[in-house]
Amino acid sequence: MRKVEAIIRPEKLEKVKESLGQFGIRGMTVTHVTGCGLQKGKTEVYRGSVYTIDLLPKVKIEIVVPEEYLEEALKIIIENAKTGHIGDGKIFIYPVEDAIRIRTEERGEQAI
Amino acid sequence: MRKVEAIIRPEKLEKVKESLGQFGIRGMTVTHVTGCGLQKGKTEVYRGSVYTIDLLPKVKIEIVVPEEYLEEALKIIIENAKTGHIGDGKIFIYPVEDAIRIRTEERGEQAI
Amino acid sequence: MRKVEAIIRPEKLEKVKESLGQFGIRGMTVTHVTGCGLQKGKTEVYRGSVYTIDLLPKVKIEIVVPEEYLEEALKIIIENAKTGHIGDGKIFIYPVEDAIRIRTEERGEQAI
Amino acid sequence: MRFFVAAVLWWVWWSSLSGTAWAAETQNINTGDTAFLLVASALVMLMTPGLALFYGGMVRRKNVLNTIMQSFIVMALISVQWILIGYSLAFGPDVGNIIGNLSWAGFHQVGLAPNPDYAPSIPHQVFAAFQLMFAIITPALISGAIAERMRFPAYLLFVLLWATFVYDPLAHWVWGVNGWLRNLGALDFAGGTVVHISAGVAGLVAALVLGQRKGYGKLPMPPHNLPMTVMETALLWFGWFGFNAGSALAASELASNAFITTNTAAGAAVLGWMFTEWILHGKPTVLGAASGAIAGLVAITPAAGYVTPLSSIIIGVIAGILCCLAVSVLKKRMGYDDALDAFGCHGIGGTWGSLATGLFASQAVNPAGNNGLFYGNPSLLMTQFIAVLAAWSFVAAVTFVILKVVGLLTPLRASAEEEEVGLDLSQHGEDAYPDMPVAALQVDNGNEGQVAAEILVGKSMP
Amino acid sequence: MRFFVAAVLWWVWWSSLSGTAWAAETQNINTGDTAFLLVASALVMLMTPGLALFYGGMVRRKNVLNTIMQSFIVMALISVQWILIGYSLAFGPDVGNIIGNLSWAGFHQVGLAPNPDYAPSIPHQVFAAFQLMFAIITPALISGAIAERMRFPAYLLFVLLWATFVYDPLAHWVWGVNGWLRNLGALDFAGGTVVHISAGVAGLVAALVLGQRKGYGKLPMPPHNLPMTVMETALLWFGWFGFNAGSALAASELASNAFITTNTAAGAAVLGWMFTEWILHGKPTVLGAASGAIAGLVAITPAAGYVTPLSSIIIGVIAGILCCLAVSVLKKRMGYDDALDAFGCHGIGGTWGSLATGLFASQAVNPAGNNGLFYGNPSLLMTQFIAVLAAWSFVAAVTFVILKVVGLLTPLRASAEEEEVGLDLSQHGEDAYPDMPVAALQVDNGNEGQVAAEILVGKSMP
Amino acid sequence: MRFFVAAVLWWVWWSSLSGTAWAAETQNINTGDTAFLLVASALVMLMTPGLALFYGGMVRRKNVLNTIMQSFIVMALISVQWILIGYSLAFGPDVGNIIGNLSWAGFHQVGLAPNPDYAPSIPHQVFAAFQLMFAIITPALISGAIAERMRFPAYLLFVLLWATFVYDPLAHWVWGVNGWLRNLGALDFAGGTVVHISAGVAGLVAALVLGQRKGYGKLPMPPHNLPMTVMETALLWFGWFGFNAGSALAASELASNAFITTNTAAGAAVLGWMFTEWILHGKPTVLGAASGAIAGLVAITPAAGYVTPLSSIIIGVIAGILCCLAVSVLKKRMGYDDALDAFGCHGIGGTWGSLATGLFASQAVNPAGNNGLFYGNPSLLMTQFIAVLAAWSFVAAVTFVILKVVGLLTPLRASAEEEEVGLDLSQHGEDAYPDMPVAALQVDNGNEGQVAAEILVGKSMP
Ligand SMILES: Nc1ncnc2c1ncn2[C@@H]1O[C@H](COP(=O)(O)OP(=O)(O)O)[C@@H](O)[C@H]1O
Ligand SMILES: Nc1ncnc2c1ncn2[C@@H]1O[C@H](COP(=O)(O)OP(=O)(O)O)[C@@H](O)[C@H]1O
Ligand SMILES: Nc1ncnc2c1ncn2[C@@H]1O[C@H](COP(=O)(O)OP(=O)(O)O)[C@@H](O)[C@H]1O
Repeated sequence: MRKVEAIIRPEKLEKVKESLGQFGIRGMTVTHVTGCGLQKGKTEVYRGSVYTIDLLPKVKIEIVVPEEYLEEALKIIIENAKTGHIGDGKIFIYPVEDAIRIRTEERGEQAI
Repeated sequence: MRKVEAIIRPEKLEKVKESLGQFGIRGMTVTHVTGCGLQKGKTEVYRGSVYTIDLLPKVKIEIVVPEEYLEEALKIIIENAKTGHIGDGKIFIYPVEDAIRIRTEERGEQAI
Repeated sequence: MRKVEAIIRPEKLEKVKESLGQFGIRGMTVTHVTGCGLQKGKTEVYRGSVYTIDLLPKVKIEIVVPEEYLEEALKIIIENAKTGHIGDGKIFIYPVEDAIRIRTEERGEQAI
Repeated sequence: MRFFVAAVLWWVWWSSLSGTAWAAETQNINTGDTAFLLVASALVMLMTPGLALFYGGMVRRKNVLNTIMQSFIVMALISVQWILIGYSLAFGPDVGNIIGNLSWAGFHQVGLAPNPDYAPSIPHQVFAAFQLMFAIITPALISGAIAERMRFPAYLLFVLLWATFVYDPLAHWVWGVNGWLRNLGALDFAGGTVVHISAGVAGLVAALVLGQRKGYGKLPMPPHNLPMTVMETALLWFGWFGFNAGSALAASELASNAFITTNTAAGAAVLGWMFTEWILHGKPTVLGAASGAIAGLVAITPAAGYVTPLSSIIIGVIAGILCCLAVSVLKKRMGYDDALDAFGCHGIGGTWGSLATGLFASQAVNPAGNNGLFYGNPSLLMTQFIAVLAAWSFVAAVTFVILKVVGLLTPLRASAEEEEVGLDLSQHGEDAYPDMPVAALQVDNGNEGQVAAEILVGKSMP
Repeated sequence: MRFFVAAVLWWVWWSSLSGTAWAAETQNINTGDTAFLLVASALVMLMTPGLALFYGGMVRRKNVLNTIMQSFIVMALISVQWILIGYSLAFGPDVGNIIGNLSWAGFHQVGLAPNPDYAPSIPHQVFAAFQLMFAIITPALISGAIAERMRFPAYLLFVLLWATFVYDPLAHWVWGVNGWLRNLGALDFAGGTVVHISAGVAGLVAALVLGQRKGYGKLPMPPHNLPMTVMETALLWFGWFGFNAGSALAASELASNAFITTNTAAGAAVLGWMFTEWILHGKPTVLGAASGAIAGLVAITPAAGYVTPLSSIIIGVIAGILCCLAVSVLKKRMGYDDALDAFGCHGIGGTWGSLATGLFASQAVNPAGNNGLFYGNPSLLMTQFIAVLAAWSFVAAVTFVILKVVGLLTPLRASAEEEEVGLDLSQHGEDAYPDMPVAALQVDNGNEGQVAAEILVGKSMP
Repeated sequence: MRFFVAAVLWWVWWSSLSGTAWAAETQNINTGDTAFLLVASALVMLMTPGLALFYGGMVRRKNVLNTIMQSFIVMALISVQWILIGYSLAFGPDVGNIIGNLSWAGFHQVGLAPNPDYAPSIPHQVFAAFQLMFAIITPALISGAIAERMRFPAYLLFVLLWATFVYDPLAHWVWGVNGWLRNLGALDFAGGTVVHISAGVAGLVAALVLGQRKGYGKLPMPPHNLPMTVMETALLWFGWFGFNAGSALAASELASNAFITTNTAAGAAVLGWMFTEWILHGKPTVLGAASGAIAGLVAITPAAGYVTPLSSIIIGVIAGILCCLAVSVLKKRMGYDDALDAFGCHGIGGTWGSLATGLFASQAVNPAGNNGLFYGNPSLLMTQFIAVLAAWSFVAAVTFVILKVVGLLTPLRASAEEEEVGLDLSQHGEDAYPDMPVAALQVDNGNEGQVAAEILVGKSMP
């Protein structure tokens, strides 16, 4: 099992989710995060004070997948999240030791 | 050390937290996330437009524990978070390389 | 590659971010989380009902770094996040298997 | 369709009866008084949505729309009920000192000429409109006691029956020509018994019948938006000028006295509540200050046109202290779940105000009133006591019966799951801030949903 | 600088012309009527910010400030335009039954003495101020149709031209001395055609010209703050008392009738919309109830001073049903993106109200009015129909031309990226709740930004 | 207890003194004027909570309740202080042209008959109530300058002393019979010096004495809820009609002039500020537009009943430009932390308005006024200048002394930790949106807390 953690543009979430769903991956956990990197911040003005916000809204998708689906899942995410402009985000892959489905107490690949 | 990541129903958080606390695990990090999986979404209506929301609110609990407490911690979480209905959530277990307590700069198991 | 996950006081975020930036680490993902541990909660009163909130606001910083920068990054975080009082938070280090930059599809250390 | 046209024509014919009546008798109104009462009516009308959000700010996020709706829908229901029968029952020609008859139903006889029995210098319809606003806010006040757990259809039915069988008769007793409490000499300037005691006591009964919210006393249930609650407190304060000063029914010296006593009592009660809480809990809370304003306004309501500004300071301070103790000590001791303190503020405050009228009333302020105990006349206090007792018993009994009847027709209480998921979603299929968790991060809100498409359940990993 | 001083002096001289005029003629106002109209003007003024937040609550978080601004800025623009030329065009001495001339520009001749043609018992300026508030809210209403996608500079220009070339002439037709629709005998008590039909139809045209929002029909676009929307509905209801009762132009019996019919129709329409939706979608929504109130208020506007309270119940219920069907069925069928239903509520509701006036008007209520179909006079319905048709055609045509002209000067529509990031940031450089995602967790809000420092781009891992 | 009863009886006896007085003299009020002033008082009252949320929207989330409370509590404090001594000090029989004596304390002599010196057609109490609302809002305005850092107990004390030793005397100078500025011929229609200059200058002094907020200039401190701020701007605008038109003290032609100039100046100033900012920063901000409205309303306040509508356009536009430059250029240069621009808007705007009165006043508008420079009379400008100077010096000096005295009794400034955690929690033990971060995700809010149970510290992993 691997955990795929994709940090993407918020506006791409729906498309990624749908495409993964069509492939058959429905289970995922989504978090709203902020991130910084190469992407330029945005500027706001309040009564003459100019602020630059450099932590930009992103969405983090976490999916635990059996190894055999990993590459396909990555491909789908990249395809649907890519715009080619700075700020598209990253995917990180982590090892997972075990998984449990709380409802049934199943363990391992059955659980995901 | 292992990281236990439990994605549970929000309304179970208090009970899980309390039971872990009684067992002696007080340290944890909690994040509000949304997730989808087998669970059915909910339907909302605004001026005749019907929306189905399929990302449902969940709570993610992250606890880093020494290996010897792992199984006990998992048991407590499962016991307290389980309702037997779809949507109870998952627990994932990850390897941890090291931990540091910022206040004291202690490292390893001392730190958690 | 390693993932550094630092859970720190919210008010320290800016300083940590700036110092990491000076060192050259600009890429990071930031999440608002709540945590409990040794730190005392806060008390609120509403029409005579006294509530104690024991999940306190924290900020989680996630940075994936090549191994050679790991120790330096840890040092910078500790230096800037430490106050010496309970509640300073923790740093956890996890193994990372791979990283992908969505924009360019680069993999591995190039991607971060 | 033919039936529909016939019904409309009958309706028009019925309404034309009154139409002709009033065109003839138009005469003699005072424009200043009419202007004042029109505006006062608008101000009192504004109090109900103010209450909606005052309450709405104090519930949890998942119940805010339902709580707001519980006040808002009363505006719709009673606006129509009042025209059809409510006004006639409350103020129409007396039947046995207990209730009005139906001869003013559909606003027959309620024309544009003044009705000298009630308000000699303004159109009768303006008086009726002003009174309508009181009939609206009273049932809405009850909703604070049963917030976060009552099913909406049951609430609709309850409100309609309560307005008809509790509010309308009680208003007749106290304000209607030949109402028995009016004949007895009980003083209620702007609704201490009719509005506040009745709503507060009904709230207490309803809270007991419905039972506590799930988790009450074990889980914290803090307000979800206090700035909203404070703002609406102020809007209530603002509207209360219409409520109390308007009850002089003219832009007169009496209105002026009611205006200043209202404001003073509110201010004094804020201080009373705030300092009591400061002593009890170590900090002066903002919600406490806001609650104090309501307590003071409630308590001065029956007294506003009978007492001096200095007396209103005492009435206010004591109201603040009493209500603070009621919600933070009494409620906890007794264990009833009066969610937003409808009883604690309106029941207790209204009772204190009605009795205080028996203490502080002075004919030097209002010759049409009476002297209270402190002005040498103990009998008024006795009369006020009887009025309070009568209101408490009548309201408690009839409210209980109505709830039981409604409960036979449809369940009163939301199921455990409905309560858990929140009444907004379960009763109305809505979310108060649907765009918030997402858009808080400027995500296009489309991302969290699909239009009109149910999720395919059961399809998992391939 | 010298030029500046000269300009100010000329301005002062110009304004002194009118100044001297009015000081002389001061006489004979009725204080009650004046008090009422001053307050009514303030109430109507309040409706525009009420609308701003009513609309603001219904858009997505990223567009709330722009939506609010679209109403708020009209208050500024038209407040000045009205003094300079607007009032003169609308109510000034007639030119060809079509428009006023400019002899009242700069409020010349618009003094403190009453103008007996319009309102004999209040200062002429009070009448002008009252009418100003109508001139403000009408263009603001249009913004609901084009929310979340119009560039702000284009909007500014559009509003200014629309007020001058659509609203001012139309007001003259219906209310101006010698306006052709007034001469024809068309009844419009408080603006069914002038305000609601004109704003609704202009909204429809603008929505068609601008096109749908990105993702419309595919992505959900739920309201971001419904409690705000409900509260402002109530504020609109409150202000509407000024709008309709104030249109009696005196604290009179007529005002009293308009007051009660306004309130009743609103209440009845809430019920109409709520039950329609309950049947259609299985749940009574809070947004539906609020929308119903608006529908009822719109529909009663032209009729308020001509119909009985009982008739207003029917007008209201039908308005609720019709507008509910318009927004949930008609809109979907036709595919136009009337984002916040400016057309669905005001266009449809206003048309129904204008025709309903032809059905239910009764001289028993208002001898200065006329009898409608149900009172035996079919000709009024015909006249109302002509007025509706004239308003629809004139507004649609001129609005279309104005939009095309503005589109030549500056792009009407925000670019795809501007729309994606939200109009708040792209048009105004602001965020409605900048402290929220952070402070929701009590972070010092400094953490997410740096003052006046752009990010160094391109510097990455060392 | 015996003491308590004795105290109440003495209180009643004291209050009955005035009671008897007024009952006798009741006579001759004008109902239209009385209706107008009662409503105007209510409108001005509403401005203070409006201000509370106007300011509340501009602070960071962690300080919103404290900021709101700083305005709200003034309503309570001064409502009582005014009855007891404030009104007598400000408007009571003159002592040395400087202050009123205490013979009207407890509202003795302040009865229901008119006081011809101040307002001959309305009950004296109505005049007193109207003035009360001005006495409430003025100290509340100051809170904008010291937001987010002052301890609540110190604030309470400060406000009470400031109202008594700054506001009451200054009001006497300008408006009291025999006040020296009034005798001098200085014009201040509705409070340019008394309200705005005094609050603005006091704010500046307080901001300097308290020092900057932690992190000021280094961390961004953006508003946490701009829609709230814009809405309350509009509520202030609405209330300002009561403030300015009400200052005519009758529903008269003068009120009508004040009404229209008020609205026009507000609109013009929105445009002035917006375009200035558009040029300076490249975008027209919504907060700028709202701020412009306040600037215009402030500037027209002293002039409203003395200038023509056309002059009010110029006054407004210049006010918008000046205040925009003050907050975005001057403040940054000087380095004081006037957190919400109490000085920038009220100090600067009020000063400009008072001087502008010396430029644009015209006896053609108000024969009881005077002509300004542009109408050929330079001396008025001189008088206005003296009044401004006197107000600035007096307010600055006494405010400074009061702050120093309060600082001796209790610390003025919140500790660094209190400021860090936010004043809501540290001063009031409350959180404005406690349910939000959780309920935003529809969690039962119980999850984040335990009722009345402190955390056991020190018990960790077993
Ligand atoms: N080293 C890193 N560790 C964790 N998250 C990162 C890292 N670098 C970038 N990110 C995340 O990826 C997002 C996009 O990165 P950015 O450098 O702006 O653009 P790109 O991915 O196109 O190079 C950031 O906002 C941040 O959330
Ligand atoms: N493969 C997965 N990777 C990450 N999170 C998952 C995965 N599958 C499920 N989840 C999380 O678990 C939650 C519950 O899963 P669901 O399939 O609805 O019910 P159950 O756990 O009872 O099978 C989801 O809302 C999601 O947050
Ligand atoms: N075992 C753990 N697993 C995950 N997070 C933890 C753990 N222990 C502590 N934390 C996080 O670290 C934060 C600070 O811990 P705390 O015990 O209060 O202080 P300190 O770090 O100074 O010992 C907590 O709020 C929580 O978010």
